[in-house]
Amino acid sequence: MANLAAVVGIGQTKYTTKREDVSIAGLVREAAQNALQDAGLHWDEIDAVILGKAPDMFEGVIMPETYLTDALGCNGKPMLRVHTAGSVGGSTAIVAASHVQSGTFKRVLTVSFEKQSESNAMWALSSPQPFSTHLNAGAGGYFAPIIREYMRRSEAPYNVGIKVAVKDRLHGARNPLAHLQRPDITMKEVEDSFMLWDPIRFLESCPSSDGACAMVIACEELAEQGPKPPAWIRGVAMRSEPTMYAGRDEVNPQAGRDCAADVYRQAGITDPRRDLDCAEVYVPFSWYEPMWLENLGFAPEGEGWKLTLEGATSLDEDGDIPWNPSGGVLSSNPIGASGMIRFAEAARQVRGDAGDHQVKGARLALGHAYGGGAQFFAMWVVGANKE
Amino acid sequence: MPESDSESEILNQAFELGYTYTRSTGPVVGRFLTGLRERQVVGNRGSDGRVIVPPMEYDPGTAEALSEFVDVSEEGEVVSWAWVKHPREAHPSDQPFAWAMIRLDGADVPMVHWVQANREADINTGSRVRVRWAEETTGSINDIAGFELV
Amino acid sequence: MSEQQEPVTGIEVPIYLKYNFTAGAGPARFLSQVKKGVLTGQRCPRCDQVYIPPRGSCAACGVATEEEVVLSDKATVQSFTIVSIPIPNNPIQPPYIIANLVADGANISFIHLMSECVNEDVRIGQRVQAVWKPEEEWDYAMDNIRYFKPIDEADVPVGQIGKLPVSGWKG
Amino acid sequence: MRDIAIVAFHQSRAVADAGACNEVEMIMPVLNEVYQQVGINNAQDVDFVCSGSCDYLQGAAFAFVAGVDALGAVPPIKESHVEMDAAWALYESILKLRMGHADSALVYGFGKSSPGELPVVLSQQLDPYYLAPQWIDTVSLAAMQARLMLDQGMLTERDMAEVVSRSRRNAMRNPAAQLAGDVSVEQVLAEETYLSPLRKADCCPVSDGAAAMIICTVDKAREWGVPYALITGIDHRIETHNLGMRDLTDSVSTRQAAEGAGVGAGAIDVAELYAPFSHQEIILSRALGLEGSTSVNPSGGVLAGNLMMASGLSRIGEVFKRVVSGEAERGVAHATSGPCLQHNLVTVVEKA
Repeated sequence: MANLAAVVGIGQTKYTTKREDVSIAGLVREAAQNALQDAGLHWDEIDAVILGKAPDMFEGVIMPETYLTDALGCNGKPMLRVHTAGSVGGSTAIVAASHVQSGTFKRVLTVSFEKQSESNAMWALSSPQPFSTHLNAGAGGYFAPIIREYMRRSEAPYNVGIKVAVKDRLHGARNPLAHLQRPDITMKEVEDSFMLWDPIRFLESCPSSDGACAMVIACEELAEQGPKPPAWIRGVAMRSEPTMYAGRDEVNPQAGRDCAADVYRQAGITDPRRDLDCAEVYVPFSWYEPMWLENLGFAPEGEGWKLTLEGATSLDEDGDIPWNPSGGVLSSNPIGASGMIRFAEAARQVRGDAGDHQVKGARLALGHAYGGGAQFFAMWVVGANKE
Repeated sequence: MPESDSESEILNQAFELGYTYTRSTGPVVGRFLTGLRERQVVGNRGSDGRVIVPPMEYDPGTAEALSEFVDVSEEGEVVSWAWVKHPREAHPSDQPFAWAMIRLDGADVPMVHWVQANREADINTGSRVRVRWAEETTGSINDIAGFELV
Repeated sequence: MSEQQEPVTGIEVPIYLKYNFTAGAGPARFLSQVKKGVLTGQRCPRCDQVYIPPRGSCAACGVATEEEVVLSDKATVQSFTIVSIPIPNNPIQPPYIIANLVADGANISFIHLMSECVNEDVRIGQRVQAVWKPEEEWDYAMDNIRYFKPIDEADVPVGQIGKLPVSGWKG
Repeated sequence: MRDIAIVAFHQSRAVADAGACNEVEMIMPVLNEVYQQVGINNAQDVDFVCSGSCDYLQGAAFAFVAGVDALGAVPPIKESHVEMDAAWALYESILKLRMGHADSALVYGFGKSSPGELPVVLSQQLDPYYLAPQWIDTVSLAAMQARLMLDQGMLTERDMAEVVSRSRRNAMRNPAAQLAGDVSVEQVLAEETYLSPLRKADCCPVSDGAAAMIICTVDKAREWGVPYALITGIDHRIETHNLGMRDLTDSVSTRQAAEGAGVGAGAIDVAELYAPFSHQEIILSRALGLEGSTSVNPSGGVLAGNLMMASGLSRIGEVFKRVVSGEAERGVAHATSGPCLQHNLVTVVEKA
């Protein structure tokens, strides 16, 4: 029943530790302007704006969509602000798509961003609350025990995470927008890097970046008139489960499995490794690649690490299912935008517009985002073909 | 220390959510704040020709980036105002004062700032006011330490 | 003012807001017991699982947890990390162990410090017990437990973690 | 496009301080109420859930995450969140229904504003370079807006007092109201000014609470066998953040949203307007083109109790209640966000 919709314009900023040359509005604007230009459109050809970012405390601006109205040419238009923690970039793209898929709008702009250098992102996540133990040592401290449990269950060799860290940075070196540019990175360098939250090393962790990502999503008729090939949205899915409940499988969350099953069903995918050509998956700590390979059904449970070690997910090793050809979250992480970057990069691949990190002949790609304690998931599948 | 009204009922504890943000301004906001540091108020021209103070980065009507800067006067007229009888701790004055929309001479769009006045009866719509500069200007909106009645 | 000064490109903006935090009715009952040195969980009336610290609901069922269950201060390591960076505003010096621990009688883990152990010997399934602060320092906080330390009991098989009765592990 | 039905609504009583309750404890009873209205168990029995909340009300990042703990989201559910009033969560949910990805949705909003100093907290919603560092509170901004109208002869203090008096009296029939009473215009006018030209009575109180709604397709409403009203139009628009560039005596974005929602297509029996200040009710009534025959804010509106992040949804719920009860055939609900009515959402609710 959903109307067809497609990504017709993509814009990003260069990702970097601190964008000292722009205001918050200037950062968001840059991505939006780039997306419009990519789509060959002008501000007055946009019907609505859908904005996403993670907690307002990163910038200390409450509900910044009100302040950003003018930067996004939204005066007199609908503006919606999504916040679903780290998955927000993906959720925002899905909410934007629903504006068109519902038949309500013909063409919308969606933007997500983080200018987390304005604060210290680690601080904002660690702000102590009364009556609780003040032991929050950042996201790494939360995810490290989960990774440890994965390593125990799967009996994966210790160097799988190191391999992912190297692979994604080599991918990132092909992407001029990536924050980390490390074409010379080695396994030894990653292995020797500081152990922050055992078993997570410094170089197995994502950086903290400023940046914004934007897309223009259009209805079927207008998508076909665009200057570049559209990326057709073939499936969208979101799932949430509570952060903590008795019996929750944090290593292989049910919400992720259900979300993947839903989006695959919509896109007609029965074997993701075979049917998809590449995937942009939210991997902020290296070990999350093998974990998500299993959670997303690319490998049987306990065997995701084998794909990683075989090079199946590597562009440089001619893998059959490249993961994060853009360099992924391990190469750039403006938190609120990171999910949308995954969705946008998946779209770039099927538009054949991904430059040096293009997966040859990519026709069908997965964009994936997760947030919170891995209890919020958003995914879409985009294709070069409508069906 | 926590306060407990009665055992296992309401447990309250005060806390402060605080951080000093480091904002980069970009060229337009930066130009305005640089002007304030030099004790000069700067606006810019919108797509419709109106002079906007403080300058906006993007025009609300056309969404175009705005760049034509215009110096305006540090004196102007109160367009609207609100009398704060009981200033809040966060407010810039601990004495009663007025928030005001002030159209500076040479500008078309009023800006929001505060006006020092002894009594509510001293201020009116149409009152003339002038910038009172902070003793030390650093490049911040608070370089304007309020306006004073002329 | 000097004409030579660089243009303004950045500003510092202090944003400090004061709040009065309320613990919540369910958490307050738990905290009142912790103040007396007792760990209490709360049982879900629908799925029977015991939560600690209780946060007001059984998150799985979406219903209030009301029945109080006194738990042991012995626990099992569900997982852990060795942290090598400091916690903001916290005096604990790295490296230290933050563990996900399940108290005997509870069905969900909480995080706490482990100490009096060789970091490299800490393992999933290990048995630990609370080391409390002196009673006069007890407050409405899990920080009344200074840390957990290993005890001489057999490891719990992974499949049993989170399923032990309050009487503990009979290994 | 599929017709959308509202089948259930409830809001907690607006109170100055929710006391011991934390967010999840505040939300659960409200959700249980709407579940009971349609005879379902929990969020598993709807296809989609969307909420609205704001981290800064309670002063902790990811406030909405606690909301999920109230849902019974095991197995996992389709769920989303807007950092906005829950009226916009309703908007997102409607899109999901229209595109056929859901036949029913639970929408809820919650706010515990009492822990902080709300008007000061909300000053940090303003331009972060020019306004937020001045800590201009929201009441002061509204007071300047009211003065513009008084100066231009667009209203009088008596007009504002009439809004207050009617709100207090209407609220006497609203069990969820925080402020209610037989208050005359003269009594309001006798009150000294608080933030001149506003009196305290011109300003909504700060309240804690939550609200929830269930919407669905008409087929689903029939399957549930419950009375329902139809959402026949919904639109929202935002306008410039620069207060000096806006005509604060009008609400242009409300006019645009009203046109988009088709408000003018028929008579309006009832209107519930999210007007946190008395003069804003007058601005909104004019922008919506309401006439004397319309009953405005029969619940007392938000002057009787303002559940931040839920009041917009509550306005829609209040209209729903009156349409379903037969008191009204066609009503308009309005929600707002941002300083001085910057962002406005208009919904038309009609008898099925």
